[in-house]
Amino acid sequence: MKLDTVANATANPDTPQPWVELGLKEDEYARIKSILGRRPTASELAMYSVMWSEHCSYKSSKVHLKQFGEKAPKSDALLVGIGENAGVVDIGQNYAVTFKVESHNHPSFVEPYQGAATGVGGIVRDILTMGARPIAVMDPLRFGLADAPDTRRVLPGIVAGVGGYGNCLGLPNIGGEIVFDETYAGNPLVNALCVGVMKHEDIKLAKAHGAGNLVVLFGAKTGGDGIGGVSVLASETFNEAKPTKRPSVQVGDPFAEKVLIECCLEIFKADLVVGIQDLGGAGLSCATSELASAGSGGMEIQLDKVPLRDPSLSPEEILMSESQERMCAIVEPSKVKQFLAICKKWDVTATVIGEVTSGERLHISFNGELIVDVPPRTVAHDGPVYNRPIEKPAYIAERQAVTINIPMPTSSTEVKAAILKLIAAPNIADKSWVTSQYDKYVQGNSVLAQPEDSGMIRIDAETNLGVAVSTDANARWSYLDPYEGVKLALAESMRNIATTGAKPLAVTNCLNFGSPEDPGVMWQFAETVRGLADACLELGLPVTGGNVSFYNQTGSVAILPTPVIGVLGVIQDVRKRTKMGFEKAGQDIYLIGAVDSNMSGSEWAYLHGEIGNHAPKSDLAMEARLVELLLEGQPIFESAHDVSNGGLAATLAESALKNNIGAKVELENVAVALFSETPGRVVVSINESSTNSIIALAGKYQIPVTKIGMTGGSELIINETHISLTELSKAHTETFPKLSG
Amino acid sequence: MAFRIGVVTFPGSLDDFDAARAVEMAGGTAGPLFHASDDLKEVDAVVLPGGFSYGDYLRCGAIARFAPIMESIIVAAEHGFPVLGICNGFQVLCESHLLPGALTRNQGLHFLCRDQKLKIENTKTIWTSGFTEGQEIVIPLKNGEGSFQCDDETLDMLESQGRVIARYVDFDPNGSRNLIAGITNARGNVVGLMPHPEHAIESLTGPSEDGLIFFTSALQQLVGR
Amino acid sequence: MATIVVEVMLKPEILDPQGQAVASALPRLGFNFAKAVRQGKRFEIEIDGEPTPAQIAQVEDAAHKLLSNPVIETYVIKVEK
Amino acid sequence: MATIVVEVMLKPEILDPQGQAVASALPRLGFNFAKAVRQGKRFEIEIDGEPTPAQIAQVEDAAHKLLSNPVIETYVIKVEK
Ligand SMILES: Nc1ncnc2c1ncn2[C@@H]1O[C@H](COP(=O)(O)OP(=O)(O)O)[C@@H](O)[C@H]1O
Ligand SMILES: [Mg+2]
Repeated sequence: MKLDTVANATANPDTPQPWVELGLKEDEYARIKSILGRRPTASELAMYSVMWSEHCSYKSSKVHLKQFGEKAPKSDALLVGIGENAGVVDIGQNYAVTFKVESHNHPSFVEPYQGAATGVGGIVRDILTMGARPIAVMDPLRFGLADAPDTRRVLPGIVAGVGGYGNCLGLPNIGGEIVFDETYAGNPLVNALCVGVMKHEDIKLAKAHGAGNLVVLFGAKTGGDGIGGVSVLASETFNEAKPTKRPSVQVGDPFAEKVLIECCLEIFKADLVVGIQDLGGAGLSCATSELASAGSGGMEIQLDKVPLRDPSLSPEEILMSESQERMCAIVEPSKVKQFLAICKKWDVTATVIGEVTSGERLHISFNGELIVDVPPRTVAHDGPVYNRPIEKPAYIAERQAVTINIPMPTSSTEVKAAILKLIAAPNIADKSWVTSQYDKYVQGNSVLAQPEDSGMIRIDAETNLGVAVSTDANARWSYLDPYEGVKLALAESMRNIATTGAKPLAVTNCLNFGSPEDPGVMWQFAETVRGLADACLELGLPVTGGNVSFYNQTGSVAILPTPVIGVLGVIQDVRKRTKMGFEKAGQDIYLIGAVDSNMSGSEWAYLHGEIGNHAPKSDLAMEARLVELLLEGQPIFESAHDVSNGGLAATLAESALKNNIGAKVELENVAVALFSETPGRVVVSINESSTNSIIALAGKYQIPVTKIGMTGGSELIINETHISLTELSKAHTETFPKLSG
Repeated sequence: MAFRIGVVTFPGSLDDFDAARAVEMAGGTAGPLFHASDDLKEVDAVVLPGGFSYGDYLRCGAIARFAPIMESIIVAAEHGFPVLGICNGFQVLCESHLLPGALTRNQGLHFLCRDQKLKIENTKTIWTSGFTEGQEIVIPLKNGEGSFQCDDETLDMLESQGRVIARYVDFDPNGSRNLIAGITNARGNVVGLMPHPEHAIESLTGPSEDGLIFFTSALQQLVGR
Repeated sequence: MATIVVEVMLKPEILDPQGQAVASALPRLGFNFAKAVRQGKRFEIEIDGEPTPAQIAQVEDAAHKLLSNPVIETYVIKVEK
Repeated sequence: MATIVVEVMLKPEILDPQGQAVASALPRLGFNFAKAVRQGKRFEIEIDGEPTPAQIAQVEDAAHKLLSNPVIETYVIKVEK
């Protein structure tokens, strides 16, 4: 096939081009022509189409995401904000921490193992790119109903993929989520979070500065993986009627990435790069245009120098390939020799493919012929922006008119049956069948991991400085009220951090939604972003980055709006962290926070086919006081466990089962007390001698504190209801093995 | 002067840093060794750490076994040099034929990470002398291919010579023959262990501190040499 | 009694890290014969008697549904005596 | 150009959990043809030109040293055109 050069494009302006197939809209294609003053070459068209896809350009979400900047709280901790590969926060002692969560939803539906594996691989490279050593991963997951046939296909593959990749990289998995809801059938969510650490002076940025500096591509060779994946896979609704849109699948090579990590860290240590960018979605198109766009000049790339795994790839395919485990660095000529030597030591292929120029254009040539000549900003940063129609969906009013009608147990037999049913429900049941497939010990710094409220990693073994991370979302609340739902998710995540004894510091997010072309979905999205921005401002927590995943829907049915919120916290001395399990018999159990009777969105309601009417209203001022209370009270807490999904019943069962220490609890209005999921609550256990302290804390922070019982024994006793821990444990742990069997 | 215990890094090794930390915590000096050199740098003993050397794509440990450093370790081990292979290191030792048998896919077919109870069965090796016979310990187990397999003859030989150093207790994680978690060579200087003692050296980050004894045992034995 | 063999290989365009690992290990051991290596799976299925066309069709179905992942793999069915 | 194939199977006396898993999954999908299933590996090695006896001997050596573990596995070498 003839190479479509810039000269050719100028000479043959009327050649028909497959812009529709590449997912571009008519006005977008017209805009490309007007930017270039001619039709794009095949390679330029490939670049614009992938970079202007929803996934890369954020064209539907940009106008909303702006709020994270506009409403940003003042924060001295923020070292690098939104816009770079990942945000960076200062945690003191000259350490900087970077963290981010990203989705890999559609690829994981098509090929669960590889989709999930490469999802982990991608987020880890984002973190590495900042100059950081990756130190932990987490995996918030959503599936269709637990016993649905497709869940049985998708879940084991996704879990094996997350584990297969993360374990092989030597990254402890310290937490995540597994939630089932029928709307995720056909749209499983695979979000992956990575945390990394570095010294302040080691922060790296994705910028190509300095004319004459060289562009080095290193890591795996380029193959045909995921060609078209970005524009087609990630931005179109997956629809079986269009099988041609099934993209080829990206396959991960975790060993290659592990070696790449070590190689990069050695390169960073020797201070050999000016700028660096990983190759993720949109591959080289993205890396070259973004580096050039963020830099000071232009760039020249000789595409024929790219080492290929598949020699038959055309230039546009090379530009679009999403082969994994690749990085692109800007290196001063005097340092290239040393750079290549380190790559050689780690057996990593590295090739100089171009240089930074003093011009303003991104030039890409193939065998000496110019095939791309574009202003890099127009590709990377000045893509289309849509202000999509927004309309509050009709279901909101319909829901609000509903009265909830679910059985509330009263007799002790009913209470017992209800508790056992609840803790065996797939959303509440013990997740060890999944989490035991993940290495949580590697690197030797995991202070807390699943099933604790947050994961916690020791950063410095001398000073015992550490970080805690939690991810949370409550999609049912977001469905009922997206503005409140996301605030509640943020509050929960923050509370999970404080429950372990760490101070919340920064926020990341992954916003998983249906089609932005549906005004109702767009309303959910807009409300979510507004809620998150408002909440972050009120709580003084900066959003450091995130990710948007649209088109999670089957036909006209969208997933529940699922904003996954990650909060990072700092703890000065990890030895003082608080764990979730009761520690000793004979300690007093207190409930911090008050319960109300709203059952909307609760698991108990869901188990009876109800979602309810109104989401709880968030009280962020109270949540902030609760965080303060938890941090100040931390020295007296023998255990602390957040009350969330499954209510107090789940919290008490989990705290008891953790160390096999029972409890005797007295509750008024027992069904509401056990199954309501009123936010802002934590269960702690303390020694009797600390009674005055906890009462003082309650007064100081104006949060009710109620003594509800005492630890000990081999049963969970609630009023007259006795459940042996053996029976409780059986109900809690049997569900997943059974589902998989 | 503290004894030096070398920790080998293969491409894909993961627990090398942790093994070095365990050596230091036990009172020794850790000496990093790189797979590509055959120089043992005068260390007094060697740990082959856990991980996925070369991705473990072929068979676990199969490619690492041919690294230059292994050529030196194999010769030294045959002359009584202390070697501890943990997880992937155990797999490398079997592939090198320094230890009999092989480690195969877990019976459950999943990677499994759990706090595993073990019973120490042999306290005469360099690496287990600090335990009491029959002592029960809890250390992390984490692998996908930890099922110890060998033919009947080999199994009889291992059992009759008391060369099983540790067995899984209470729970069979992978279908290993006779619940074998670790074995030694005839001389007791080479030990392979599937679970990870280096992740049980401080209760802050591991399920116990039992793992440290493997390292203190070796350091004590080195004194006597 | 016969053995039906199903050979499953990754499609040629799909990355094969396993085969690559072998390909790069071979020369380190002094073996220079390989231009490329691909690694796949082999299932040996024992059946009673000679395979009938209906059985082969079933194996075909199973190969497609269970033994291979059509998104990234291809398979071949052979009968061995 | 030819392809040399090395087929590696676990020895019959060695436990094969993967083969067992397939054997028990088949009937769940309604396939009842299999009496037993063993799972092994297949290496396709591409070489230049026709294989010489010396090359085959090298492959034999590599199969023994690297591609299989004689403690638990056996192998067969085949030449495909
Ligand atoms: N996919 C997963 N990966 C790792 N850990 C998980 C995963 N799913 C759940 N967990 C862990 O299990 C524990 C309980 O989960 P969950 O009930 O969702 O917690 P919470 O109520 O605090 O949100 C948490 O520690 C969580 O991190
Ligand atoms: Mg929690």
